[in-house]
Amino acid sequence: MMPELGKYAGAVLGAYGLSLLLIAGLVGLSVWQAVRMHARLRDVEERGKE
Amino acid sequence: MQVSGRFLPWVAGLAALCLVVGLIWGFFLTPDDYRQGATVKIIFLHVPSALVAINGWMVMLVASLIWLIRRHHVSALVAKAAAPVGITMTVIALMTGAIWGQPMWGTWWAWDPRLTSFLILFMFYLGYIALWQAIEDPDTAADLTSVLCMVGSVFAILSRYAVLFWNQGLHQGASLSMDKQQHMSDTYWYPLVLCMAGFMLLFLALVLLRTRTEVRRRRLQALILRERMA
Amino acid sequence: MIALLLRDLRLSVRSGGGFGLGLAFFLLVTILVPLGVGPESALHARIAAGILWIGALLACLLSLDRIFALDHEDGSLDLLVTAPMPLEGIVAVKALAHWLVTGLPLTLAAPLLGVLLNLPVHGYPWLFVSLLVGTPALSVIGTFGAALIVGLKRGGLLLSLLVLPLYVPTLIYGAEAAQRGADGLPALVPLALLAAISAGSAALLPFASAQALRINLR
Amino acid sequence: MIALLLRDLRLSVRSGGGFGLGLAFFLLVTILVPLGVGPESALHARIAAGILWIGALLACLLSLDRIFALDHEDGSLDLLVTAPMPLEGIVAVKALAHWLVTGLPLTLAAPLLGVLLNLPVHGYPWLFVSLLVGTPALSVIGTFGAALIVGLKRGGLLLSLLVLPLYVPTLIYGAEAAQRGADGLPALVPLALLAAISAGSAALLPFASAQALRINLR
Amino acid sequence: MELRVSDLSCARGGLIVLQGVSLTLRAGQARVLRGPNGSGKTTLLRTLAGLQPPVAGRIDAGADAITYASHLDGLKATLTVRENLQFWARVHDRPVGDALLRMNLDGLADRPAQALSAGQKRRLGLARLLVTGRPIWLLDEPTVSLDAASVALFAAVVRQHLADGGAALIATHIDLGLDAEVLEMAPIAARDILPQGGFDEAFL
Amino acid sequence: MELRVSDLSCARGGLIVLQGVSLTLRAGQARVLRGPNGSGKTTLLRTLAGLQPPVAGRIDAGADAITYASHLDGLKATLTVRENLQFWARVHDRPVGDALLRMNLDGLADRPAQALSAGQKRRLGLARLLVTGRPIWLLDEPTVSLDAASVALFAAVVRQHLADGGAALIATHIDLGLDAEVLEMAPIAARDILPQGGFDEAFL
Ligand code: HEM
Ligand SMILES: Nc1ncnc2c1ncn2[C@@H]1O[C@H](COP(=O)(O)OP(=O)(O)OP(=O)(O)O)[C@@H](O)[C@H]1O
Ligand SMILES: Nc1ncnc2c1ncn2[C@@H]1O[C@H](COP(=O)(O)OP(=O)(O)OP(=O)(O)O)[C@@H](O)[C@H]1O
Ligand SMILES: [Mg+2]
Ligand SMILES: [Mg+2]
Repeated sequence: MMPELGKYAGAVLGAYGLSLLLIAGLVGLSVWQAVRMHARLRDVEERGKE
Repeated sequence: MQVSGRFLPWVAGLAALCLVVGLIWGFFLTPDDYRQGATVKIIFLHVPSALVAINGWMVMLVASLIWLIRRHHVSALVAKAAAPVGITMTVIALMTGAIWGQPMWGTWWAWDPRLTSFLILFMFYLGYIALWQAIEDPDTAADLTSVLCMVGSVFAILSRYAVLFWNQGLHQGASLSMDKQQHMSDTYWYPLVLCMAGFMLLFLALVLLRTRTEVRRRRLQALILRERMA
Repeated sequence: MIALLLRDLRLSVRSGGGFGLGLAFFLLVTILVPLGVGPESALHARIAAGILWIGALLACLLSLDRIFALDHEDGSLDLLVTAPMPLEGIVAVKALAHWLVTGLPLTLAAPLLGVLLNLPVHGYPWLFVSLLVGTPALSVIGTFGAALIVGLKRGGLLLSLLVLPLYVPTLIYGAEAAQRGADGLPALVPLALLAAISAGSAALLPFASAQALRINLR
Repeated sequence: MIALLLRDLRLSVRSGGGFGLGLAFFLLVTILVPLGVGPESALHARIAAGILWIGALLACLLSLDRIFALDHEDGSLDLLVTAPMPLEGIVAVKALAHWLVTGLPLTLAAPLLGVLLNLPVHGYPWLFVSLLVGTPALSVIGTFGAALIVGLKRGGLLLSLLVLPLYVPTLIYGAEAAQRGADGLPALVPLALLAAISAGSAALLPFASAQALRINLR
Repeated sequence: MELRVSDLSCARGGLIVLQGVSLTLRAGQARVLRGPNGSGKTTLLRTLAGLQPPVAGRIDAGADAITYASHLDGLKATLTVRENLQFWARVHDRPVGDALLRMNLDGLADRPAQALSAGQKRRLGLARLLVTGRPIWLLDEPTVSLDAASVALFAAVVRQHLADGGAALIATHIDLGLDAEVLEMAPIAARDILPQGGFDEAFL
Repeated sequence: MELRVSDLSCARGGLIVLQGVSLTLRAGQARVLRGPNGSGKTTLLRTLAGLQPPVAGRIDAGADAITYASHLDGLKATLTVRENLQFWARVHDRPVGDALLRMNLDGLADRPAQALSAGQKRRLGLARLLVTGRPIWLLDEPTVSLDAASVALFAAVVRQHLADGGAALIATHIDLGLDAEVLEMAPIAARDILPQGGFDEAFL
C-alpha cells in the first residue's frame, strides 16, 4: 500500500505530516471555539429568558 | 446566520471530500518525477496552500472595503475570521516549501523573490492579527484593521516588485492553469486541481465557521453588557 | 502649523529624546555588528551599506511611538484635534518634525559611521543620497503606524510589527542603491524608485494617518 | 513576591506586550538583515550567529523600559517600594519576569530563525545553549539600566545608550560561542565565560539596581 | 453663538450611557452638570466637544466655537508655563494677553510645567481656555486640586467670560457660586442600553 | 502605633519648602493638612511616607506602619477591579476581605480598571488602603473626583479606621466632616529659602 518514497521519504512524510497537523489544529481550534461560543451564548440567552 | 448555517455542512463536506480524494490520489497514486523523485508529491500541499494564502488576503481586502464603505458588520467579522486561516495557510506553504527546498536546492531557505514576498505576506498577516487583538473596542478595531489592510495591500504589491528587482531567484515560475500543458503532465495536474479545490473549500468552510463564532461572540458580549446594566 | 512644528522640535531638544538618542542608537548598532560577526574587515565592507541602512531604519523605528503617544497621554492630542487645523496638516507636520529630529541627523551621521564598517570609498555619496531620499518615507510611513496604535498602552513593539513590513520596499531600494554605489555599479534605478516611494507616501499616507487618528480618538 | 511575579506575567500577557512582540521584533530583525545586505546565502551563513545574537539583544533591549516605567507612571512603584518586601527582591523578581517573557521565548525561537539566515548545522545547539545561558544576564543588566532611568520621561533611548556598553561582554562571548559552534570549532571557553557573567550579574546586580531605584524615587 | 443639542444619545464602551439629552445654551449662560460618579458627565462633554461621535441626535454650534478642558491638562512637562500657553495661543492664532495674570500664574511664568504642584498645573490648564478665544467652554471638573482661593479666582474668570457673551457647561461636584441652572444627569440616564446601529445591535 | 515628627524640613526641586514641622499623631486621631496650592502638602506627605529623604529632623513610626495614597492610584488598566485589589492584598499578605463592598465597588468587580470613570478609579485607589492593613494613612487629596455620596462613604471608612485604632493625615481642600484638628501649612512654610544641603550649599 505504502508507496515507495525512496530517499525523500523523510521530506515527503514530514511535509504531509506537518501540514495535516496544522490543518487539523486549525480545524480543531475553530470547531472548539465555535462549540464553546455556541454553548456560552445559549447559557446567557436562557438566563435572559427566565 | 441561517444561510451560512445551511451551507456550512455542505461546504465542509465537499472540502473534506476533495481534500481526501486529492491528497490520497496525490500521495499514493502518482508516480515519482524523473528529476525530483518522490518530492513532487509535496506539490499537492504546497501550491494549493500558497494559492489560498494569497487569496485569503484578497478576501480580507474586499471584506474590509465593504466594511469601510457599507458599514456591513458581518463583513468586518469575515475579515477577522479569515486572517488566522490565511496565516495558517501561509505557514503551511512556507513549511512545505522549506522541506521541499532542502532536497531540491540543498537549502531550507533562500532569499528568492517569491519566498521573500511570501515571508512579507506572513508578516502582514501577523501585524493584522496583532492589531485586531490589541484593540478593545470592536468597531474601532474593525476600522483600524481595515485601514491597515488597505495600506498594507498597496505596500505588499510594492514589496513584490522591490523583491523582484532585488534578486532573480531559484523558484518555479508561475505555471498556473492557462499553460499547464507545457509544465506539468496530467498525472500531476488532476489531483492538483482537486487539491486546490479542496483547499479553497476548506478555506471557505473555516471562514464561515469562524465568522459564525465571531458573530456569536459579539452577540454574547452585547447580552452580557445588557445584563450587567440591567 | 508652524507653531506645532516649532513646539515639537523644541520638545525633542529639551527632553533629550531628539537627535542625540536616535544617533546614539545608530552608533551602537554599528558598533555591535562588528562585535557580533567578528573582526574581519573584508566582511564588514561587504555588509556595510546594508547594515547602515538597517541601523538607520531601526533608529527611526524606535522613536516612532513618541510621535503621538506623548501628546495622547497628557491630553494635548484631544485638544489639537479640536483646534482650528486640518488633521491631515497636523499629521504631516508631525512626520516632518520626526524627520527633522531623526532622519536628517541619521543621514548626516551615516557617512561617518561608514568608516567604522569599512565602507568602500565610492559608497559614501550613494549612501548619503539614498538615506536623504529614503528617510522621509520612513518618517511618513512610521507616522501612519503611530496613528494606528495611538491610545494602546505601550504599543511600541506592536508598532514595529505593523510598520516593518511597510518599510520593506524602502529598505530594499535604499540598501540596494547604497550597495551598488559601494560596488561601483550604476545605482540610479533603485534611487529613482526610492524617490518615487518617498514622494508617493508623503503625498498619500497623511490622509490614511489622519483617518486612523480620527478613528482612534473617538 | 510570587504575587508580583504572577502579576507581571499576567500584565504582559494581557497587554499583548509579552512574548509575542519581543519575538516578532526578533523575527523582523532577522528578516531585515538579508533584505539589507543582499540575498547571498554564503554571506548569510558567515554572519548568522552574530546577527541572531544581536537581534536577541535588541529585542531584549527594547522591552527593558517597560520593567519599571509602567509601574512608575501609574504610581504603583511608589506603593511597591513602601510595601513589606525587600527592594532587592522586587528587583530580582522584575528581572525574572522580564526573562520569562522575553529571554526565554527568544531562546526557543532562535534555532527556527537560524534557518532563515542559513546557519550551519552544527551551529544550532551552540546558539541555543549560548542564548539560554546568556539571556538571563541581559535581563538582569537591563533591569539595572531600567532602574537607573526610572522617572525620566521616555528614557527609552537613553536606556539603550546606558545598557548597551554593559551588554558588550555578554554579546562578545555569546556570539563567539555560537559562531565557533557554527564553524565547528571548540566553543566551551566562551560559553563558560558567558555563564560566569550571567551568574555574577544575577548574584550582584540586584543590589545595585535596588540602590539605583532608591535614589531615583526620592 | 449658541449651543443647541437635541435628543442626543451617547455611548461609552459599547453601551448607551445617556439618552434624550436636549439643551440650549445661549450667550451669557452657564449650566452645571451634576450627577454621581459614573453617571456619564465626561461622556457627554466629550461627545459635545466632538471627540466621540453621538449615537443619535444633533449638536449645533458654530464652527470652532467649542473648547474642552478634560481631566488632563495637555501640558508639556519640559516647556515653561509661558511656552505652554504661547503654543496654544499660536495654534488658535491669538495673543496670549493677560491670561497668565488672570489665573495668577505670572509669578511662575518661567518654571517648567513639571515643577508645578497639582493645583498650579490645573490653573495652567484652565488658563488655556482664555487663549483659545472660543465662546463655548466645556469644563470637566475644573476645580479638581484647586484650593479655595483658586476656586474663587476661577469662578470670577468664568463669570467674566459669561459677561463677555460666552457660555459654559461645567461638570462639577462642588458649588462654584455661579448663577447657573443645574442639569441633573439622572433624567437623561439611558433607558435602553444597547447602541442603535452599532456593532452589537445587529446581533441581538 | 504613633507617628511622631520633630522639626522636620523638606525640600522640593532643590529648594527647602517646609521647615520646623512637628506633629504627633496617636491611635484614633486624624489631622487635616490645609494650605493653598503649592504650599507643600504633597511634599510633606511624600517625605513622611519615606519616598523622599528629609532635609533635617526626625520621623518616628513603627516599621511598616505607614501607607500613602497619592494623586495617582497605582491601578493597572488591564487588570480587573478585583485583580487590582487582590494584588495589593497579596503583597501585604492579607485577605481582601470586604474592601470592595465598603468602597461600593462590588458591582464593578469584574470590570477592567480602564473602563472605570474618574471617580470609580479613585474609589478603587482608596480601597487599597483597606487591604494594606497599615495603621497610619497619609492621604493626598483623597476626594478628588468623588461625588458627594462617595465623599460621605469615604469619610465613614476613615472614621471606622480611626475607631479601630488607626490614624490619618489628610491633605484636602474640602471639608470631610471628620472630627480632626487642622494643621495649617502657612506656619511651617520655609522662612529662609535656601537650597537643601548638599551640592548647591557648598557654593553659597
Ligand atoms: C519556503 C519556500 C517556498 C515558498 C515560500 C514557496 C512559495 C510559493 C508560492 C507563493 C507559490 C505560488 C503559488 C501561485 O503562484 O499560485 C509557489 C508555487 C510553486 N512552488 Fe513554491 N515555495 C517555496 C519552495 C518551493 C520549492 C523548494 C519548490 C520545488 C523545488 C517549489 C515548487 C513550487 C511549484 C512547482 C509551484 C507551482 C508553480 C506554479 O505552477 O505556479 N516551491 N510556491
Ligand atoms: N472604556 C469603558 N468601557 C466601558 N465602560 C466605561 C468605559 N469608560 C467609562 N465607562 C462607564 O461609563 C459610565 C460613564 O462614565 P463617565 O466617565 O462619563 O462618568 P462621569 O460622570 O464622568 O463620572 P466621574 O464623576 O467619576 O468622572 C461609567 O459607568 C463608566 O463605568
Ligand atoms: N520638581 C519641582 N521642582 C521645583 N519646584 C517644585 C517641583 N515640584 C513642586 N515644586 C514646588 O514645590 C512647592 C510645593 O509643591 P507641592 O506639590 O508639595 O504643593 P501642594 O501643597 O501639594 O500643592 P497642591 O495643593 O497644588 O497639590 C510648590 O510651590 C511647587 O511649585
Ligand atoms: Mg468624569
Ligand atoms: Mg499636591
